[in-house]
Amino acid sequence: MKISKDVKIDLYTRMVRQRIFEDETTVNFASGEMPGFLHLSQGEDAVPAGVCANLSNEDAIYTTHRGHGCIIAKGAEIKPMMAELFGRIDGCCKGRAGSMHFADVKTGCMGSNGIVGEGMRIALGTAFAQKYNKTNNITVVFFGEGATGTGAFHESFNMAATLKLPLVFVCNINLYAQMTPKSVHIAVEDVAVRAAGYGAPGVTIDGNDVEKVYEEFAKAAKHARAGKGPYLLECKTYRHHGHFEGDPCNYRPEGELEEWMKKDPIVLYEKKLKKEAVLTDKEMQAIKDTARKEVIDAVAFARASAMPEVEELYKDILA
Amino acid sequence: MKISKDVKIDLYTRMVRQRIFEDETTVNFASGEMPGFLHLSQGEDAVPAGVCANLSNEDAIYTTHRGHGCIIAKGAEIKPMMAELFGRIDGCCKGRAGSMHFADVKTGCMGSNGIVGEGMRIALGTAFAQKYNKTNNITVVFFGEGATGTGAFHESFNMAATLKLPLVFVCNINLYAQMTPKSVHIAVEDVAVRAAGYGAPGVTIDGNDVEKVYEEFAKAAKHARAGKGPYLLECKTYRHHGHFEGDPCNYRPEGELEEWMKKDPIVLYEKKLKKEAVLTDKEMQAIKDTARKEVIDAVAFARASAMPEVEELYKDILA
Amino acid sequence: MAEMKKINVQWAINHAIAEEMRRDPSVFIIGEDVGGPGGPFGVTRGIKAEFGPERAVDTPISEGAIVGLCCGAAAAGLRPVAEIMFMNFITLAVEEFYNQGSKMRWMFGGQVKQPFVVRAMTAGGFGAGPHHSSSLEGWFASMPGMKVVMPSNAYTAKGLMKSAIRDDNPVLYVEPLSSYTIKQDIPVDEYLVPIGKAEVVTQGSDVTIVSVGRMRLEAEKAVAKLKADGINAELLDLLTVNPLPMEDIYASVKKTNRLVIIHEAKEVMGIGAEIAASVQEKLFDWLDAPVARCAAPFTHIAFQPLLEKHYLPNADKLVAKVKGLMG
Amino acid sequence: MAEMKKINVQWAINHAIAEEMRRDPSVFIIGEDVGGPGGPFGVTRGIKAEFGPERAVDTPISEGAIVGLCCGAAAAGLRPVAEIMFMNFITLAVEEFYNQGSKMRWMFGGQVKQPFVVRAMTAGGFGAGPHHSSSLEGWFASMPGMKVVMPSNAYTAKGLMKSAIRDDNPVLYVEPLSSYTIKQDIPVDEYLVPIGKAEVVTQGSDVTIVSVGRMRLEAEKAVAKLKADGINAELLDLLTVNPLPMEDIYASVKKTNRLVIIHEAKEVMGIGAEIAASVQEKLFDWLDAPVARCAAPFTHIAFQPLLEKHYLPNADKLVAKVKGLMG
Ligand SMILES: Cc1ncc(C[n+]2csc(CCOP(=O)(O)OP(=O)(O)O)c2C)c(N)n1
Ligand SMILES: Cc1ncc(C[n+]2csc(CCOP(=O)(O)OP(=O)(O)O)c2C)c(N)n1
Ligand SMILES: [Mg+2]
Ligand SMILES: [Mg+2]
Repeated sequence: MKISKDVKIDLYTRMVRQRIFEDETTVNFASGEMPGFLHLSQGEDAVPAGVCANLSNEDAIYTTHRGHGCIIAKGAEIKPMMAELFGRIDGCCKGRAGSMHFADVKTGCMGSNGIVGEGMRIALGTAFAQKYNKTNNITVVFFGEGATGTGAFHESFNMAATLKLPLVFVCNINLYAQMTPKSVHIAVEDVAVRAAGYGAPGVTIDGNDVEKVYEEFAKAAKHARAGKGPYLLECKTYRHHGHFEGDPCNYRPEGELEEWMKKDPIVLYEKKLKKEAVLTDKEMQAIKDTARKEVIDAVAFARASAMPEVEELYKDILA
Repeated sequence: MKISKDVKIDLYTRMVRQRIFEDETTVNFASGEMPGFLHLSQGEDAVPAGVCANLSNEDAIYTTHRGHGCIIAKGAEIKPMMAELFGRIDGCCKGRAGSMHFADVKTGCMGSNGIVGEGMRIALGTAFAQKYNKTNNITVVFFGEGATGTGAFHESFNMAATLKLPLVFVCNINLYAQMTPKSVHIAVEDVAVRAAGYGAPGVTIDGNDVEKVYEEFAKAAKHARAGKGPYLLECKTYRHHGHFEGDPCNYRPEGELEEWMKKDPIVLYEKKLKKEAVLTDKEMQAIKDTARKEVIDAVAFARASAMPEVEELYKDILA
Repeated sequence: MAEMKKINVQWAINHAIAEEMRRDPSVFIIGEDVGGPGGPFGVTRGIKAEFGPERAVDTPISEGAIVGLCCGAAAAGLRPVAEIMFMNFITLAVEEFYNQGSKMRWMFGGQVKQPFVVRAMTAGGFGAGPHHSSSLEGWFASMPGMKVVMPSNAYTAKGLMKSAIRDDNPVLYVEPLSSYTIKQDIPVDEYLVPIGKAEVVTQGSDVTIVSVGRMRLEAEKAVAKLKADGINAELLDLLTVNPLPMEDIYASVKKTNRLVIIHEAKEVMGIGAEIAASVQEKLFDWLDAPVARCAAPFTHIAFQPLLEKHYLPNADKLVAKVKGLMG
Repeated sequence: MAEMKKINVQWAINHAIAEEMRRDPSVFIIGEDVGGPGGPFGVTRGIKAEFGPERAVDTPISEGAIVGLCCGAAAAGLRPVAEIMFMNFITLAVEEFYNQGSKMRWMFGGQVKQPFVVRAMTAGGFGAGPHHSSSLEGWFASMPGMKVVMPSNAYTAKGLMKSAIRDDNPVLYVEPLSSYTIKQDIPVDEYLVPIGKAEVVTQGSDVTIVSVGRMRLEAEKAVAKLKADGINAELLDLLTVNPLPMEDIYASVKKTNRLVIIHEAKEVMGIGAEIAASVQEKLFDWLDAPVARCAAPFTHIAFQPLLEKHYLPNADKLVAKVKGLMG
């Protein structure tokens, strides 16, 4: 598969926008201005970028408590996201629910989730509707390796297989679930082997290689769009920050983070793009500057947005 | 593996005792004397027999809504079982809970279950205790192919694998879950392939061949006793009766039952035992007569037992 | 006069679903055995034959995934009608009701609707034992963002099902298994029974009886017995337990000054607790006697017939409760 | 006088577990992250180091299997102490509490005991949003065959944990996350706080306040404010919500003739509903005012700080409720 220059730039841009958003969030949370509970995904940026570059607004995604990156990569507007994190009325969810409960339906972001694994069960329904309505669209559910221990993982994969739903399961292996290493959750090396138990393909890839993610996910999407049922794509990656902001990370072995910083997907891709003469340093910087400006504007937008009135608590409960 | 004559007779006797108990139950339920809801397992008799012949009272079993056979094969006394089915105070559970909630702790029968799949989650605990206490004992959980769709199946297998618990999963494929065929529940031919997803062995066998069950389960038990973790044994069999007593079975294709009646595990084994000169017709009849007498006595015992007083409703709620 | 037809509860539910499926192509049924055999008791029989397997979907045994699928499909604009079978199995889908379906609209700032129905049977009186006979509506009455309806006969079963399917929120529809075969004359023409309103079954001035689900049958018997003893009871069939039709109850209690609630669920933490607590708070000076509850004791339901009978509330127990208030 | 030591709620729980593990080799801890880091907030830190990995067991993310394992291990004679983390996740283990652990002993005719403890945090006030801040004890208060305790400070946290571990029934132990770091002087020597008894925190004659869990803190503030206004409130910290210590409440209400219940859970179908229903039934003629409830409204809890604050009950709201009754 030959990846075009446009796609390469697109992949890079998607990663950069995620990263800059998350880095800015880190700052605003640390300063105390942003309330709540935050789980960030710097370092895992290649997976949402590679996946979402294959999707349109009519395709749906579900993500996790660590979902900012996915939603940005999918194309949601950044201002309402930032306002949501600040708990403001112009947030994408009117400032009520925050980081773990993002949704932006018009771009197919059908929900983050605070309950590990549950996105998978709900994703069944979107995939079901896509098939029921005889569309060519697909649903993607992102989850971590910790989530593979849940009953939700199995029930969803099994049901997607028996009903032949256009649902792609994207598992981010970032080595930890909270503070606990992968071996506590999974007794095999690669979780992708489980797909065979449902008669579905399962593939394990380097989740820090954005082009690899792009190419491999394209195969998964093709499979799902062709009506062949679910597909499991396992992406090996790493989160640079703690489980949540404020996590001292003292469960990490010495040097582990440093090793992975060398494999930072953005750094790796910058080298490649330069080597391939797709982008110059300057051009890359321009992309970053644009993204940074967008994020800074979003923060300004969020700060300018009003706090919700207490009546908001009682709206939208029943339709 | 050479199976001794004693074991052969034992396997035969275990099957016969189950069958005669179930057949008698059919009659008493049809007459209206026995209350409640009944799920019988005639035709599946080889699986409990082959499995339980490898177990002692210190090994534990969990079974399902269709669990009489397992409990008899494990060695529980028949009188209190029959009294339980009649809802009498001398029932193994004091006549409160009936067929779907049998337990006989002294023989290691840790519970039937009315909730499909839940026996698996609870079985983890017994297996955990066996390991915690550094015993050499194991736990076996029986379930149907319908139960493989539950989150319980996956959570339990995964946890048994990560904690390396001495737990053997015995799946009875009887082609239906209630009225729905296997293909609705499982998208692959053999569920045993799922074991690989947990790094465990999975084996599919003819569940109507009692010696095969005996031999294959012996391997599973050895694996579990050796501290190697869970094992999945899939046994292909068939239930002669409906899902519950009273089920008209109109979901069965023409001729299916007849085909399987020819493969009745008891009939098959009788032929084999005769051919091998292990037992004569007369000796087999004597075993049946003994079993029948035992069951008839159990019915008399049940009938003679008192109904529980209403105070029973309020006993044993808290310890 | 409207044309009437005798029909039992099961068929009333069946017809309601089929009518709505004819009306609206976004309605489909899903669950264990709902397609082929039409569920273990045949409630959805014929649906697959008429509407095809795409709209009558058999699933693996995965209650959580069934309700999860409903949430996602509803957010995408479909109108699933799922079956969970015996209500005890809903323990496995509490998550999808509580954290997901009932919260989704609010959490997402109103971006989605959640129009789905989940059917579940209560089975007290059926001898099915502790894993198949529970009445768990109380948990779901504690959840804002969803509705819970409990039909009591063929008329309400049909009308509430049609309303539930047209509702844009998650609706738990609680079916009384032990009443499935009870027949009643109901209109042939289309009608709806509104969600959120109690039905005044009989007018009375001495005491208000609020019945929940199939306990209406017992309450009707009790009303007749009380009448014979000169006590005029007003009977309200609650029909909806979330949101609770408190205004209807208040209006009646203001008339009668006495209230007894009867339900098959346990007394402790049952719907009756919430009603009693609200009524005594709102109408303290109107009450001539404490609000009483006629409900199951704080223990488990047995398969054993005598124990099960003792466990369940009935007309006689209700009569005794009412008489206790008349003092 | 007994020797005292200042300790916070987290460490009180930690010490209680460690003491019981030293006392009884059948006690072990199990759950997500409980071993290595001692849980996400470090409540069980040090346990693995002292007792080894066999007795401090990290599991996959499988709440149902964790509680299921507890049922089986308890039936086999062990005494598991499991952690479910945020109470919202207990939706995934309702089955194991409701159909299994709480029924097993009764269903099996008394053949087994179910001595296990499950810890879960309520997190109102922590800004964690709708998937992490729920108070769901009401569901578990509806289940015979188990117990539910809700400590309110370091003293009760330690004493109730020790009692819970020694109890032969399933005990749901509800921890107040927002109070984890609040310190208190507690005895150095071993003590137990009994399950099933409310604590009389302050004596009073004008009104009884029953507080649940961490709302004791708000109630204590309210009592002080009321005192300043000449109202003598008697404060009962409920401590156990299943079985409800109703006798303790009745005794107090007979003295004060007025009752307000404060809890973090929603008012609708909360513990307060059951208490109010029972008290008005039992003590109808003793009450000078309706039983009032100070609890959360019928909506979802927000992560947004202003909305969350508005949602949660507090001392001021409680004072207003009490004054409403004094009329
Ligand atoms: C059902 C449930 N159990 C536990 C938690 C607490 N929890 C939040 S994130 C997390 C770990 C998830 O690990 P993983 O799936 O690998 O995702 P990651 O955080 O690594 O992105 C846990 C246990 C939860 N939110 N939901
Ligand atoms: C959680 C749950 N869902 C549904 C049911 C209803 N039910 C009882 S038995 C059964 C089918 C079980 O099929 P299988 O596991 O193959 O066992 P079999 O009956 O064939 O022995 C179902 C769906 C139940 N008891 N529990
Ligand atoms: Mg992870
Ligand atoms: Mg089967």
